[in-house]
Amino acid sequence: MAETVLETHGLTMRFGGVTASDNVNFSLKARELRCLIGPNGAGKSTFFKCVTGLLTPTEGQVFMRGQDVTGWQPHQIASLGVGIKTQTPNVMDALNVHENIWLSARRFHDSAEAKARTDTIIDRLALGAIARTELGQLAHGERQRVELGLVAVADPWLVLLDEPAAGMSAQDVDRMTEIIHELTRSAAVVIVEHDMQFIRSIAETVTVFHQGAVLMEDHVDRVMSDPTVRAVYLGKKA
Amino acid sequence: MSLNRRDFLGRTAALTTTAMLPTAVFADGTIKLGSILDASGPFDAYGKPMDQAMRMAVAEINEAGGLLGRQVEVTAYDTQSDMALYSQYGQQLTRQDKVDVVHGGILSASREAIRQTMRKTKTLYFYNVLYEGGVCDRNIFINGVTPAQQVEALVPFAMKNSGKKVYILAADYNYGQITARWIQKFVADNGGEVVGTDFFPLDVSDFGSTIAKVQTAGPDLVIAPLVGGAHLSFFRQWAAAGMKDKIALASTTLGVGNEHKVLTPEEGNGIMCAYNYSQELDTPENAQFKEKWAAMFDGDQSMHEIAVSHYHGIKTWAEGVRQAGSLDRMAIIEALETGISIMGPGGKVTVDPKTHHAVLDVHLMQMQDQQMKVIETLPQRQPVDTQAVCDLSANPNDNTQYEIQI
Amino acid sequence: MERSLGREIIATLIVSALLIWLLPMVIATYTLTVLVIYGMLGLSLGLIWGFGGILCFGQAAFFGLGAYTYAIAAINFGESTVPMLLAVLVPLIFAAVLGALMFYGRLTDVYLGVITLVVTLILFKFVNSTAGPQYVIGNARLGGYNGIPGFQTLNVPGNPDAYIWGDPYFYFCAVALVIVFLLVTWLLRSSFGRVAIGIRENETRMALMGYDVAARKTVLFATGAAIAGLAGALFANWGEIVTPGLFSLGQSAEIIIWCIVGGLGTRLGPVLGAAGLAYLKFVLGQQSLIDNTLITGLILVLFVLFLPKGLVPAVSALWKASFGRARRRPLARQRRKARHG
Amino acid sequence: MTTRSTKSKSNRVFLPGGVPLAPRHPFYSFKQVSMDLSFVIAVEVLYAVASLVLISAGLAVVFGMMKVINLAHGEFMMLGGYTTITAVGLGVNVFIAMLVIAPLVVGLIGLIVERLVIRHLYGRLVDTMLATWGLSLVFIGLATMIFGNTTTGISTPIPGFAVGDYQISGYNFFIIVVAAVLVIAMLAVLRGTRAGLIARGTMQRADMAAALGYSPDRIYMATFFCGSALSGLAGAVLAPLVGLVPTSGGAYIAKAFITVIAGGPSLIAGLLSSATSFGVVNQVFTFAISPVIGEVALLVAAVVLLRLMPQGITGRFFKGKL
Repeated sequence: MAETVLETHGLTMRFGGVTASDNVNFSLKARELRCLIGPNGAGKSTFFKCVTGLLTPTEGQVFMRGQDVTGWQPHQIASLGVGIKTQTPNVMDALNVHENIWLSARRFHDSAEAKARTDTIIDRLALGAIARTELGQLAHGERQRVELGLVAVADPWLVLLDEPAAGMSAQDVDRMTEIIHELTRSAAVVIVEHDMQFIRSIAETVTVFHQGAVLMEDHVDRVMSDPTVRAVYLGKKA
Repeated sequence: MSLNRRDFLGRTAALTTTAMLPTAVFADGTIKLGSILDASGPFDAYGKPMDQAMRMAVAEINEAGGLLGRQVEVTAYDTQSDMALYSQYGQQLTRQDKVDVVHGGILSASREAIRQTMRKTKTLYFYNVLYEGGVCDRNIFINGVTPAQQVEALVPFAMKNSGKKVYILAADYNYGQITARWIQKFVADNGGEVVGTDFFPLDVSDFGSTIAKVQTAGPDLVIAPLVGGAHLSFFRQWAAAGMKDKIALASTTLGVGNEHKVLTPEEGNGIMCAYNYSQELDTPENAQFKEKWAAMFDGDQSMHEIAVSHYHGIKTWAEGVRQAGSLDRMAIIEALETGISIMGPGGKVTVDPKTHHAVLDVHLMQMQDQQMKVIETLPQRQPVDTQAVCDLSANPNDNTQYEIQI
Repeated sequence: MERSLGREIIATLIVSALLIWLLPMVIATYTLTVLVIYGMLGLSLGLIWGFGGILCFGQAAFFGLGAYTYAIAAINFGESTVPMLLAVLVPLIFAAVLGALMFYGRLTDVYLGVITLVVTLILFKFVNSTAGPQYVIGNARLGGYNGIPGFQTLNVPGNPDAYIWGDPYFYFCAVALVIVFLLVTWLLRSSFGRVAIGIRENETRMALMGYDVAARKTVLFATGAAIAGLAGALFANWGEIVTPGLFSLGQSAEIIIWCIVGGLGTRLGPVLGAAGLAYLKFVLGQQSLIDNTLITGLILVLFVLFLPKGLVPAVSALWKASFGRARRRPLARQRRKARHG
Repeated sequence: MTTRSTKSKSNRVFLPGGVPLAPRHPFYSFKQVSMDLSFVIAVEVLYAVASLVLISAGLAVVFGMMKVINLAHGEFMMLGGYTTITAVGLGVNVFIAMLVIAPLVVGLIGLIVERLVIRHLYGRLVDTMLATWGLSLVFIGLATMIFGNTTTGISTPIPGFAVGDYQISGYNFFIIVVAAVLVIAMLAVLRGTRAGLIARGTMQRADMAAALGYSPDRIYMATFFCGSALSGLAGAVLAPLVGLVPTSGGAYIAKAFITVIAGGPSLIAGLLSSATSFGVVNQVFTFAISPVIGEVALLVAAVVLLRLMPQGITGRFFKGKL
């Protein structure tokens, strides 16, 4: 019933002789939450970068709400209403929390409206106490939270998150989970993640990557108990 | 660390105040001579000896009792080979220091940067450097050699010693371009043929391909109005390629900044040139001049063509003041326009009333063991190039640098 | 950000009016004029480097382009109004094209430096080799190394015989600097300026938020070039001659040094750095004790090592530390800093 | 291509109406001209490439290893030149002065600079550029105060010789040989020695060398010494060809900078590939049109190249080579 917001057809990315992403067919419905997992080098990040425009795929296509966005620049994709968070915290360190979020809001709204939305988000994320603090002085978890705020304030219909829980305390992860759930009320969310506990707590459907290709795609519980997945991924970890 | 910084800032502040002093303190009753020269930076090889020549000329004037019974006081600015500073110091000399005369400027660009300021503020201006000719302005007096004076003498001399096919390698700016055209004219006038002309910006220092190209044309003589340190490498590379004994070489600029003392005898020997001055000129005036110079500057031997020109210029101005009997600018100009002559180390220098250029002796020379041996002296050459376009007695309000059509 | 734009404009106007009134009593106006012009040139790089993170090794190229455009146009038109406009437009367009070439090619830091440096060199070498009679634009000979003298200088619009020079010219330049300064202030407070600062801080993030980083950098770069072009035209009027030296790397180097010494990320720093160092150079030219280049170099090294943020931020920090206790905000900020340790 | 365009040019300009070239060579045939000329041009092109390699080597080593752009590189070369001239003036053999004394002296100066300035700025690319720029001005000032601003120089120690009807500079061959030896030596050190191994490791990952127990501080010191010594060597070897003034370094730095950046991440492959491209472009245009156009062509080539390959030549080709 729900519309397909993200789709890839035969997405392939090669670096020299290495195929980092191999003929990936992927599709995501509106307001769906999906986790991408896989061992290091499985091609999750390459896939993520191809979808967000940070890389241009060698072959295949990317569609967003039916629009072919293959080869688009990141800013063009973001302009469609796609919120993106990269692996390492990617924020404006010399600016304060309010300024950071305002800049994101300003992209789609005029100055006054952007300010109002920024204030709302700051309240929602409980960032009020540090609203005037420069990002460079914040702790890792706070920075991650601000970056989610940047994404949320733009009212995206598709959110792509690369390892949002990396390096966070348990308390921070809980808060993060809450925010993500809130996002799914209006947006489809794709999460690339390592932290299995986090995935269990948040995900329903999981896509497993292995050697650049999709190994399987199923409910998180079935994926966790799948022997092949255990062999390639969990087995390695243990 | 903060202490060091404060210390440093304090020192620069102290420097600032001391440097400000000499421009503000002036004794009354002195005649103020403004000097504006590149005493540092890439052109200081020209500017430093000019500064020395200026100080020596002023010292001589003052020793002889000054002018009109007053001492001459020097206000000197170092333009650091920066054309922007010419405009700035030119303004300073005329508006703040209110000097009676300005001597200086080396490159044509620097002269043009201040010439209009001098004219607007009615400050008498002397430009004492060999240049491309054509400036026609009643407020300026110029006593360097112009291409016609120099090239007209040099070309037949050099062609006689080599052959009729000439290749020109010139610096790519005003002076080089115009001089090259004069060379072309005089080569043709003397029955020769120019087989090639190449221009080089002042920063080119690699002449390998050029030397090959010259050989393709096979000339008998290369005339090289090349300018500055980078171009000096041409003479090195020419010798290094073993060309010295194959094709004769002449220049309208080499030696002006004492380059012949930098080149080894093997590199320099035999190069022909023509100037108003050589240290090897065997005249009593020159002997005396060199002696005084050495005495005044601890045995220094850096006097060269344009330093001597500068010296001539100041002496000419002094003579003009004496004859005018006044410091009034127009009176001095009119006195100079009577065709005043002085005897200097380079020979007799006479003001040409029509052009405000100089009638002077041109000496044909050949380099020999880092000296410029004088072969022949051509007395009292007229600046015919500028005379062809400029007549200040007919058009006293002219204010142009003509490009002489050849 | 705390103070309102209106208050800042009034403060700027009062301070600059005082300076324009007082400074001519200390320093001669023709020297002040060039300090003002260099201040504007410093501001042009301070804008794109300090607020846009674009380190341009060739700001002198736009300065020179403005000066040459003015000189050539002034010879051809015989008056100064259109040439002044052209002197702003030509560098603006040139920089827009060059900027688009670089920023859409996603060139950053070192590579940006190389390209801007190389373009400056090309311009310098080209202009330097135009001594021949074949290089003419309209009635204007390009003149090669010797440059172009003798063009029409600034006149009252519509009246080519009413020259603006001497003291009036100083007031003209000073007012022009104040206007440019206020425009830059306004620009930086606008959304465009705040986005530019965001881009300086984190280009990728801004792109991921949907901003067209390349387009915005191009616009900022061109704005800086337009200011540099205006400074160039004013300089041409002041010196009454333009020479290829305006395009030289040495000139570019000086602009960078002004910004470093004055303080990046401030509007005032580059202006003061430019005027201060240019005055120092001017004063040092009157002595021959120490080599001028040596001092410039030493200043640059010492600043990079010990005061990399420049004078203005350092002084304002000192000011806040010693007099700012009564104020609420800095104190609050300090407390927070302590908390975050 | 080179020969043809030059030939037609020389034909057009110098031989109106096909007049025999020089009266001294009555049997001068056109064929001979082009053969000798093409050899001369080949030598000039090789020489242009070799001098670019020499000019850039020091900068490339420092940039490749330390990601530091040393803008005082040109002044290090200038100091190498002055060292040579001073040493020769003191009676030292010119080859010893050029090949031993100059690199050592400039290397030591580099070491002092590294200890006093550069080491405080590691990891701050732009700051090191600015500080070294300041240093370059300091060196120009110092050299002006010590040596004066007059052009000095020494003459080339190797005589020219004839190729057919052409005289060419023997010194050009010396430069080519020095550049070739230098490249081979760099390869040998990087490939064959322990120090080279550490250096390669550092180039790949600076933190790795530290993890393996090598003090990065000492590696950087050694690298900067080597880089400076190479700059000194280049300045010394080129000194006999140019008139030396304290500001001579400026002529080199831009070219070196462009060559190194356009070369990209691989030290030797990058150096060779970009020096070759630029050297050939420069000489072809120099012969065909004029030295100025040659220089401009080099610069335009650099812009085009960086626009097409923003990571330099070896960022795209020869990946992973040294």
